[in-house]
Amino acid sequence: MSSGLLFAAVGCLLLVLGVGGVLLLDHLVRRILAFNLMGSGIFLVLVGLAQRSGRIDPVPQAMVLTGIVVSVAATALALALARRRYADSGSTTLQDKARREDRHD
Amino acid sequence: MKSLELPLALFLLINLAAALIRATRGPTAADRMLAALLFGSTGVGILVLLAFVQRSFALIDVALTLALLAAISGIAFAQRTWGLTGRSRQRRAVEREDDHAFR
Amino acid sequence: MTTALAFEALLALLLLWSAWQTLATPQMDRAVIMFIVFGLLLTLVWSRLQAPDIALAEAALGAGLTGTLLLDALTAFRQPNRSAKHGRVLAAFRRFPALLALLLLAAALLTSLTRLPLPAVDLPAAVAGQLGSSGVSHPVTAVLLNFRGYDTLLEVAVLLLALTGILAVGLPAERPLLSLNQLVPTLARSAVPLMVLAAFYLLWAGAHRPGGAFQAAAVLAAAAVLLNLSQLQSRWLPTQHWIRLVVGAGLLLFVGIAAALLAGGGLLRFPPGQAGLLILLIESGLTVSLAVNLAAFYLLRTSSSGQWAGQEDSHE
Amino acid sequence: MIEHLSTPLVWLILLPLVWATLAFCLGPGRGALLGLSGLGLQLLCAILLAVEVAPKQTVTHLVGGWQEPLGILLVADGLSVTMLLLTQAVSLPVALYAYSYLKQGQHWFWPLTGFLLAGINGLYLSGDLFNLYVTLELIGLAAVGLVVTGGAAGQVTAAMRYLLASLVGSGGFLLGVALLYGCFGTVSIRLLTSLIGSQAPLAVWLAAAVMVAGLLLKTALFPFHFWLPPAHGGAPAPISALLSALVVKASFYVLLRLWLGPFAGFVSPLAWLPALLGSLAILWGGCQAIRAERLKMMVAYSTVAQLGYLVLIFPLFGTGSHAMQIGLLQATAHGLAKAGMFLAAGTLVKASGSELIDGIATMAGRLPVTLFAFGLSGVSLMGLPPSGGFLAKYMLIDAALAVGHIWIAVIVVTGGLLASIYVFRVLRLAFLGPGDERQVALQPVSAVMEWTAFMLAVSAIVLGLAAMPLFRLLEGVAG
Repeated sequence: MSSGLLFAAVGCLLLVLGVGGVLLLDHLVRRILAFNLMGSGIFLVLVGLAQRSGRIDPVPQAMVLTGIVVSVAATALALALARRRYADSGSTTLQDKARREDRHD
Repeated sequence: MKSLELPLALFLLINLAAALIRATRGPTAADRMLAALLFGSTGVGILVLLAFVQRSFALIDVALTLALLAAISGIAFAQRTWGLTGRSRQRRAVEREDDHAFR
Repeated sequence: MTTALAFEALLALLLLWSAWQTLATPQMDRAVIMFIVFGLLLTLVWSRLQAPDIALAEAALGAGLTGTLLLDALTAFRQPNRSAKHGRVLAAFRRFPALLALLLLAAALLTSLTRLPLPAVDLPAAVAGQLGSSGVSHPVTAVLLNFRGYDTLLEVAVLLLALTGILAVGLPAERPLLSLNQLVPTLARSAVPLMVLAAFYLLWAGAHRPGGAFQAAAVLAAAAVLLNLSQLQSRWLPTQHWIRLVVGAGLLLFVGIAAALLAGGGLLRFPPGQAGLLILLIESGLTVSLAVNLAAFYLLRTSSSGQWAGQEDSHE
Repeated sequence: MIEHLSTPLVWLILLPLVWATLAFCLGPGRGALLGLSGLGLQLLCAILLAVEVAPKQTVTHLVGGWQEPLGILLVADGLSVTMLLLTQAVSLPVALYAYSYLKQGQHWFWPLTGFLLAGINGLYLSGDLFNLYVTLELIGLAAVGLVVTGGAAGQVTAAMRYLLASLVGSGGFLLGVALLYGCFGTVSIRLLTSLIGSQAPLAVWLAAAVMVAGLLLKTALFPFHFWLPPAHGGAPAPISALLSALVVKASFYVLLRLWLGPFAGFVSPLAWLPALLGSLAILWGGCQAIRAERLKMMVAYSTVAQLGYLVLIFPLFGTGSHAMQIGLLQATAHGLAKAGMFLAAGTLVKASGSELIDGIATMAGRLPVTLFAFGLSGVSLMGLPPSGGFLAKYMLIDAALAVGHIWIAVIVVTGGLLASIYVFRVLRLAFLGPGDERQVALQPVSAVMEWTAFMLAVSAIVLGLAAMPLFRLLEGVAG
C-alpha cells in the first residue's frame, strides 16, 4: 500500500466523520469544526489518489491550495453567523427555533 | 543504506502520541495547554527530520512557518482561558469546577 | 521500509484519533485544541505526501488563523463551556439511519479504493512539458497562477466575498478579552518582524520552490493577528474603509491583468516572455490584499466601533 | 486585437466581478449605479453571445491559451446561453426593483449580487469540474450573505442552515471530483465524457452518487428542500427572487450537464429516481404552499414544487422527445414567473405592512399592476395557456404519454391543480376578501417596484407564444 493510498483511505474516514458531524451534531462551532474535517478528508482523497503511484502531481496540490482558502473563507463566514445567532437568541445551536419555523409555513 | 532520520521521526511521533493522550486526559487545563505547546516543537522536529529523509528542503520552510505560528493559537488559547478581564471572571468560575487543580 | 510504514500508520491513527476527539470531547475548548492538533498532524501528513506547498498553507492557516478565529468565537459564547447533550447513546440511536448510511458510504469508499483504474490522462507530464513557458519553475505555482490561474482568480473573489458576507452579518459591538500578560507583547515584538521576513521569503520562494502568495499572506495575516492580540497596535488598527480598499485593489489588479491579457488572445494568457514578471506582480499584489483579507476575518470583529447588523466606520 | 477584447463570453464573468469589487470598496448601500450599468452591459453580452452561438452551436475560450487537460476551457452552447440569458434578463429588473426597495440602507446587496452573478455566469460557462466547484462555492457564499441581508434574527438562522447545507452539498461535489481525478487524471468535462463508458468502476459510481446527492441538496429537491423555504421566504423580496429564480437553477444545470455528459453511459437506467423525488416535491411543495400562512413562504414552497418539474424530464432523455427543450422552457418560465411573483409579493407585503396572506385582502383595487403581475405569474406556474409554463407542462405531458409514462402526466396535472389552489387563494382574497377596516394603512410603493414585477410576469407569458427561438438555440445540445 503506497502512502498516497493509505492517506486517501484516511481521507475517506475523515470525510465520513466530518459529514456525520455537520449533519448530526448540535453546537454550531462543533459543526463548523466538522465541516473542516470533512474538507481535509476530501483534500486527502484528492491528492492521495492522484499520487498513489508515488509520483508527485502538482495539479491536485494546487487544487487543494485553492480548496483550503475557500474553506477558510467559508469557516470565517460560518463563525460570523454563529456569533450573530448567539447574540440574537443566546443559542449556540440551530435546533430549537428552526424546528418550529419549518412546521409553521 | 540505513539512516537514523526516519526511526528518530517515528520516535518523536510516539512522543507526540503520548502528548496527545496527556492533552485529552487532562486533568487540568494547564496540562492540555503544555501538551499543545509540546506538539508545536515536536512537529517542528519531525518536519526537519522528514526534510532530510525525503531530500525535500522545502519542508524546512514548513518547519520554520510552524515554529513561528504555533505560538499564536497558544496565546489565543491562554488569553481565552486565563484572560483576566472582568467579564470573563464569571466564566472562569464555571471552568474552575472542571479544572480546579489549576491555580 | 517498515519504519516508514510504521511512521505513516501511526500518523494516520493519530490523525483519525484527533479528528474523533474534535467531535467527541464534551467541552468546546478541548474540541478546538484537538482541532489545532489535528491541523498540526495534517501538516505532517502533507509533508509526508510530498506536498510542502499544502503543508505550508495548513501550518500557516490552520495553526495561525483558523484556530484563533475558532477560539475567538468561543469567547463570544459567554456560557458554560459544556455541550448541552449528555444522552449521547440515546441520541445516536435516534439517528441510526443516518449513521448507517454514513457507515455504508465509508465502506463503499474504502472498497472503491482497492479497484481503481489507471489514469488515462497523464497530467503531471503535461505540466512538466509546459513548465518552461509558464514563467515560473515551481510546478505548483505554475498550475496555480498560470495553467489554472482562472480558478485562483475566482478563489480570491471567494475570499473577498466571505469578507462582504461577514460585514453583511454584522459585527459585534464589544471588544473581546484584554491581556494583562506581559509575555504576549514581548513575544510579539520579536516574532512579528520575523514573521514579516518569513512572509517575504515565502513570496520570493514561490517562483522556484514551495511557497507563494497564499502562504505568505497567511503568515502576514498571522502577524497582524498577533499584533492585535498583544495590543501593541491600537493606534495602527486600520479602519474598515482602508481594509476594503486594499482588499478590493488586490482583486482588481488580478482582474485587470487577466482582462488586459485578452488583447493577446485569451483571458490570463501570459506571453511566455513576460509571464514571470506578470506572475510576480500578481503574487505581490495578492500577498498584501490576501493578508489584509485574512486578517480582517479576525480584526474586523475586534474593532471597537460597530453594532450588530449594519455598522459603519467613522471615516465615512 | 479589438476582436479578442470584445469576447462577450469572458466579459460575462469579468464585468460582475469588477462591479462587485468596486461596490465593495464603496461601502454599504452604495454601488447601485455601478451594478445597474454593469447588469445592462451583461445583458448586452449575453445577447451578443447568443447571436454568436446560434449559428455555430458552440463557442469556446481557452483560458490562459492552454488546451485541456492542462488548462480550463470555457464553453458556451445553446444550454448555457439560454441559462445566461435567463440570468441577465431576470437580474436586471430585480436589481432595479432592489434599488427602489432597499434604498441607501446599511446593506451589502450590490457586491453580494455581483459576486453571485459572477459565480452563476462562470458556472454556466465552465467546462471544468474543479472550476465548477469554485463557482458553486462563490454562488453558495454569496447567496448566504444575501439571505442575511435585512438583519432579522430568523434570517440568521435560515442563512446558517443554508450555509451548512450548501457546504455539505459542495463537499459531496468535490469528493466526486477527487474520485474522478483519481480514476482518470483529468477534470475536464469533455475529456471525462469520452473516457467514462457504460462499464464504470465502483469509484466512478460513487463519484456520481455523491455529486448527484450534493447537487440535489443545493437544488433543494425533495427531501433535501428543508433549507429553502426559510431562506427564500425570509429574505427581502428582491433577494428571494434572485435565489428562487436563478440560484437553485445553477446547481440543477450542473446536474443536467453531468447526467448527460460524463455519467450518461451508466446512470440512464436510474432516471426514475430523480423523477420520483421530483414528483414528491411537486406534491409536497404544493400542499405546503396551500397551507402556508405567510405570503412569501407560500411563494417559497411553490419553488420547492416547481423545482420538481425540472427533474421529471430525466426519464425522457434518449426517448426521442424534446426533453432538453422541455426542461429549459420550464426553467426559464419558472425563473421569470417566480421572480415576478416574489417581487409582486414583496410589494404587497411592503404596502400592506403584513406578511400574512390574509393581510392582502382587497388589495386588487389599490395595487392593480402588482396584483395583475402576481396573477400572470400564477398563470404560468399553474400551467394555463398561453404561458411559458403551459407550453412546458403541455409538452412534458405529451412526451411522457408518448413513451408510456402515464404517472408523469398525472403528476404534472395534479401539480397544476395544487398550484391553482394556492394562487387562486391569494387572488380571491385580494379581489373579494373582507377587509374594509384595513383601508387606511397602505404604505406607498414606487412605480418601479410595480412595473418590474409586471414586466417579468408578462415575459413569462410571452415565452409561451415565442418559444421557437429558444428551441432553435437548443437544437445542437446533446440529449
